[in-house]
Amino acid sequence: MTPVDPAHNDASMVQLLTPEGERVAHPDYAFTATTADGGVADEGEVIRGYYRDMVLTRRIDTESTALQRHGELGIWTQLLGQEAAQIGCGRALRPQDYVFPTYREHGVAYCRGLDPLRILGLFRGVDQGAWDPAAHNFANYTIVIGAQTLHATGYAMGVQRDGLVGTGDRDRDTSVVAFFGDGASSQGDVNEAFIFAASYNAPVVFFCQNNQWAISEPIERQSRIPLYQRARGFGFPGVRVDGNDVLAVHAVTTAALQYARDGNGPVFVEAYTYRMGAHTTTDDPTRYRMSEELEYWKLKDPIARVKVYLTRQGLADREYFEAVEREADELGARLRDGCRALPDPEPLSIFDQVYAEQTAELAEQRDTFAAYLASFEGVR
Amino acid sequence: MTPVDPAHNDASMVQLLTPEGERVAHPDYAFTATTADGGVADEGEVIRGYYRDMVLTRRIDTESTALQRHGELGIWTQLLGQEAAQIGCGRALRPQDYVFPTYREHGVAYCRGLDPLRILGLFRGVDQGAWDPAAHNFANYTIVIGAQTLHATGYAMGVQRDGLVGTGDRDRDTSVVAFFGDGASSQGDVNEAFIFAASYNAPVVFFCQNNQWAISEPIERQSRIPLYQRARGFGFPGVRVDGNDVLAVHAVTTAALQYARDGNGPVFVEAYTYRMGAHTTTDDPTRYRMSEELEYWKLKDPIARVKVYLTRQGLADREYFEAVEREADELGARLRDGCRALPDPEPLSIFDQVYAEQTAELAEQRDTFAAYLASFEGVR
Amino acid sequence: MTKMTLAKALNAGLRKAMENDPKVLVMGEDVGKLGGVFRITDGLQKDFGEDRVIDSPLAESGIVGTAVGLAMRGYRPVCEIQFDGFVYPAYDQIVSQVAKLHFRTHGAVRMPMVIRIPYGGGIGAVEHHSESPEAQFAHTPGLKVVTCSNPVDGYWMIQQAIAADDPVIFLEPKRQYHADKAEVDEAAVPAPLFASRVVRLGAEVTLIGYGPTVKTCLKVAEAAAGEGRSVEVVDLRTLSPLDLGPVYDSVRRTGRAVVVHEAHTNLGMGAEIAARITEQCFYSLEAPVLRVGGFDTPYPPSRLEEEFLPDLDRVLDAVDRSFVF
Amino acid sequence: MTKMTLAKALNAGLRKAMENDPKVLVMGEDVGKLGGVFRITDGLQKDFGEDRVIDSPLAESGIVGTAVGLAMRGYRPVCEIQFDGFVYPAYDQIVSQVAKLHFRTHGAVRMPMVIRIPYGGGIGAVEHHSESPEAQFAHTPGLKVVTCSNPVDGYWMIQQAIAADDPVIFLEPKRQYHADKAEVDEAAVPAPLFASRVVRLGAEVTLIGYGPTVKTCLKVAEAAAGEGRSVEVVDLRTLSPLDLGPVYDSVRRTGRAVVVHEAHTNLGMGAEIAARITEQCFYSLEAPVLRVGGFDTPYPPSRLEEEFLPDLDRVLDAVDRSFVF
Ligand SMILES: Cc1ncc(C[n+]2csc(CCOP(=O)(O)OP(=O)(O)O)c2C)c(N)n1
Ligand SMILES: Cc1ncc(C[n+]2csc(CCOP(=O)(O)OP(=O)(O)O)c2C)c(N)n1
Ligand SMILES: [Mg+2]
Ligand SMILES: [Mg+2]
Repeated sequence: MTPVDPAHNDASMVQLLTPEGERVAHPDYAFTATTADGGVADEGEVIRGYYRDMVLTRRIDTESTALQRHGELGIWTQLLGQEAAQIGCGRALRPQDYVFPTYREHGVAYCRGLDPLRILGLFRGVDQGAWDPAAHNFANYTIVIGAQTLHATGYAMGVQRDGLVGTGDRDRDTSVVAFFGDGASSQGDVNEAFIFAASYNAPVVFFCQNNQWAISEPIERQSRIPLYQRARGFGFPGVRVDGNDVLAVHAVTTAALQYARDGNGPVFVEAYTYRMGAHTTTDDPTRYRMSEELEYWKLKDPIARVKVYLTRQGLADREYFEAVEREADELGARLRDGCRALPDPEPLSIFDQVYAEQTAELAEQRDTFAAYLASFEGVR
Repeated sequence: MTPVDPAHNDASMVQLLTPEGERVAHPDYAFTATTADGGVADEGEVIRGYYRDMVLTRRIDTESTALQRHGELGIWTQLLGQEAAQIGCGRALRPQDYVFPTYREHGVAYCRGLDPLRILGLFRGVDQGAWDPAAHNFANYTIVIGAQTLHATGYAMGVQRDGLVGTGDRDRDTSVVAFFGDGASSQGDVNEAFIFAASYNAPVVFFCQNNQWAISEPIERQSRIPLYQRARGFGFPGVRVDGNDVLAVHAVTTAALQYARDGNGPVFVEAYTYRMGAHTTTDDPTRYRMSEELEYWKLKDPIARVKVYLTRQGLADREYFEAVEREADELGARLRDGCRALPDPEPLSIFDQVYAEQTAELAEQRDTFAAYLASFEGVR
Repeated sequence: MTKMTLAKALNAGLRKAMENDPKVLVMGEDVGKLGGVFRITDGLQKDFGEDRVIDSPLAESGIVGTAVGLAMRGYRPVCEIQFDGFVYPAYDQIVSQVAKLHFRTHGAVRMPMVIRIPYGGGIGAVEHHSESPEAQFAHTPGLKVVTCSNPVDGYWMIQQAIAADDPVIFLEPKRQYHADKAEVDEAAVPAPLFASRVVRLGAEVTLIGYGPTVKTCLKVAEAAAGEGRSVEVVDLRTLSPLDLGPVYDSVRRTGRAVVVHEAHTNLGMGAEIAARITEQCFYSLEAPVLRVGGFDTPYPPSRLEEEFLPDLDRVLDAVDRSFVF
Repeated sequence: MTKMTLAKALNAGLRKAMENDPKVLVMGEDVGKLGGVFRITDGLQKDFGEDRVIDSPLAESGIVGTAVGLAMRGYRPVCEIQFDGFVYPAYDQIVSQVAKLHFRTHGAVRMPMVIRIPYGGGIGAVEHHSESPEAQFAHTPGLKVVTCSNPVDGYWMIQQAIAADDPVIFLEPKRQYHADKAEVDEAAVPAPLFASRVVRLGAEVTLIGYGPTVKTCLKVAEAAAGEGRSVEVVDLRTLSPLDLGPVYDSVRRTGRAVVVHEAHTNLGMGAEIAARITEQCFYSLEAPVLRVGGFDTPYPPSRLEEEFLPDLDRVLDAVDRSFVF
């Protein structure tokens, strides 16, 4: 028996843009800027777009955190530090692709065109994230850790049955992305998803944002080897990418999605990143992690490196950055007002949303409660 | 993304005794005959012992199958073909080691000294396999697929807390064996067991008898790569051994158990074998598998190759083999009579076995039922 | 018109559903070549192919969890759980996802999924093969739970469950699979899925059963009739929603009721039914609603299952007791 | 004598249990450095070490499944499930292994395990964080289920549950964790674990609650007293086994009973309690036992939870209704 080396940081991580803002080459992956229809796009324009995406995403996050502090939200799941992982992946998706998020994919939701206010509704408690997933091919947030990875795999099995893998038609071949965290990798459901996806060769990309922490538990508690290597045990490829490098994440995810669309089966992508904020606004990370760690990761900020790159390359100037800031301010204002304006749900509505076909027994319970509420009319 | 080669039969399988009865060498593993206290034992005597163990185990199985056919058992889980995997592993165990079986480990039970009649009791339906696991460090049969692998891992965590790994004391250092099948490898529980065992470096050997089938489903449905490679994804060693070669199984398991006892953590052993019989006596394999396959595996019979070896080497003669047959006949007779003599349980007993501390409400239910039964005295 | 066992009727009903709607899929362990350990899916893979009759890896959470995704993609998965005791690994997916997605999404996501579970005891099996999990699912809003007691219902109810747009836990009394044959008229107009049925008229006491215990109740009624006692029998058919209208009508006439099921008595369906009958028929009751169920012990080794299960004598005893009040 | 919140009392009780018995282990997600998301295990890892206070990988089935093995090795694991809605991945291990091992082995294997679950609503949380799963566990023979409603019970009951040789599902009303403080006398002799308690004497109607609803019931009694109506209140404390002796005595005096819980009404504890009261006190009942529970819908978004949960008004309304019979 030869023990397996438990090294967690291994060399194989794909990086194309260093924290210092230098472009670097990688033997297997290169960033290519493409237009929606697959044509060649202006690289500067595309990277400026990612910068803007990440700034706006961060603003959605900081604004929502503030709203929670002001009592407008019950809780908020911060993505601070994970902007590149989510935008790099979100921008690699095609319209027909389908996403199964956790509860932290605000940046991906933004890429899919979902109004952030729909997400705020969930955390405000006016609903449970009731958006129509088919409207943006973006499933509803899933809170039970790992459950959505099986849903994604099943959805991908449906795509196979619809004959939409490996046809070569770039507008029809479809891949599915299952998001999950480092902690989630320990759930039985996630490993069963690997098994089903491998067994049926389903077109699903398992996109793991390894942000180093599962609430208070470090990644070492979940796995003694780099997470992307988990895929080796199930017979499909895994790759680790610098999750704070939007270009690398985009390049690797693009390849992974195409690999799945072409009918080659599942892929595991580990976006190596860091949860800069608390687990949620109710969490207190000072109880379990060192501020040094935070300082170390600050130097790897996903947005700063792109800004440095754009500036150095003369691809963007002060005006541009200020314009993006203004846009972010406007977005922030819209979220503040929009959140406060979210209407409270109708008490009786809960009885109407349980079944597609209402039952007599529940309708009766509804009526009884309606009469009960009515009895307070004027009284209260 | 480079696809993973889905080859199922790979070269790396450890074999020390060929189906033709030839001893062959392996770079990493060699069979060594040792006495209980670790001294050198007479190899011929030890291998004769394995032969006898396998013949008696097979007899337990064929006899029980016959008993089921005669209506004495409700069902029987046949191990035909898996004798070497179970004896090779069972004989590598030390007294302090602890075993968590599935529902098919009759050969391992035999090695642990559990009276086969206790097992027949379960399949006859007079109890549910109620033996005291501490009596032979052999846990109760577990029917829910995979559940026992977590129990084994937890037990191994207990061993760690008792300070009984890596002390160097051969009579105290303890390892735990979790048995499971190829189909079970798809259960969330089994993969969670891998995760917990790796995370805590628990002294557990995951012993998978890959008998190629999970009822009607071939191994390919569960995994597209050799099962022992599953361990790679979790960061601990895995090895495939010829499960029909008792010497190889013994050598590999001995190494695996020691690796765990020494405090190196979990190991995955895949015993590559074949389910020669039906899944259970109620199953009809002709519905889903080819007789050619059966013929192919007949040539790899675990007992025949040892007999050939012993004969060719002059290590055993006709008298010996006949003596073993007689012993098997006696065992068979004992099982037949013993099984029929197993007493039916007392109806009221079920109320007494639910809790360590009986509850008033269940005691009352018992009394009511007792009175009800009494009301029939004489009537029936 | 063909005479069928419940097993054959379910098989025929599944086949019909698959013929009628190409989106219907069957998935589970050994449902393909083997046709399931009870042969309920016999021949379906041969005729509808491996894409529609899917042998799954050995993982129940995986079966139900992937079925959720297939349903979101527009399919109508029919999952087979091999035995009642093996539904629990899928419990989380069932109660937290299958049951809640419609509610969570205000109906944007529908779960037209059927989870077939052979349930109940009496077949001499080992542990985990004779459980009655219905109460746990009926306690879970968002699920619908039905159970068939005879071949005719089996043939129609499985088709109606598959056609329903809500998730249905479909409980099949495995002991009845091959028990009796009945004429199934494929041309008939079936009774609605979520409706109970009075299967024997009577005047003095109302016996309420479902699935495997309906037969027992009818035997009891027969025996009681011999003793000159008139027993009405109701087959619930649907456990969630409950359709107790016919039960209330009956109890208002009889003044007495006994609920019979194999599940543990404590917090079994009988508890809910007794509570509701008492609320609705308080002034009609001559005696408290009595319950005859499995005992509050784990299901016993098979040699004791006849004692554990409600049988003719234990139900008759309860009927008698309901008259001493 | 020290004033403690329920959270602090549970923490103190756990500490006491770990001091008294070196075999007691605490395991779960984030129970170590963080002290659990509710801080119930605060400081325990610091004082008892990582071998006894174990942060587990993120897998509930793994937590409970490994706890089974630890129990077989002679330990007394106390598992923390982070929130009620996350116990379901462990459901199979709980109902098919933890609950059945003693029975399966005729007592050769004991399961002295405690599974702590913060449960119930009212904290403005998102989905899956406000469930009330008690009925499902109480329906499972082999498990014992208890719940504390105040700091004093919290302090003693957790120690008694850990000392018990049977598996105990220990339900903690998370809404009460920091609600009120109470004097806890570490020197007192605690009431037995499996006993209910009359917490307010009354003459006209019996209110039955447990965990989070006891406080509501007491408020109701207070309000009713204002209207000149005398209400008796019982805190069940133990849900399996049920200790209904005091309830029967009470109902025989009052003739009326109302059961209050947050769990869905259909097949909730109220159903079983109503059925048993009716059987035992048939001739004393002036009205059917009424139930006030969560509605038979999934737990709603937090903005609607006050409507969903039984509150003063809804319980008062039920009390009034019980008088119109
Ligand atoms: C089944 C289940 N158990 C526990 C929880 C509570 N919980 C919410 S998030 C979380 C940690 C998840 O960590 P990770 O998977 O790394 O994702 P991250 O939050 O870091 O993005 C836990 C334990 C849950 N939501 N679901
Ligand atoms: C959770 C669960 N699901 C389904 C079953 C029914 N079942 C019993 S054995 C078996 C196949 C197991 O195959 P494998 O793990 O390869 O072990 P083998 O029987 O081949 O030894 C199945 C599906 C079960 N016992 N438990
Ligand atoms: Mg994380
Ligand atoms: Mg097998």
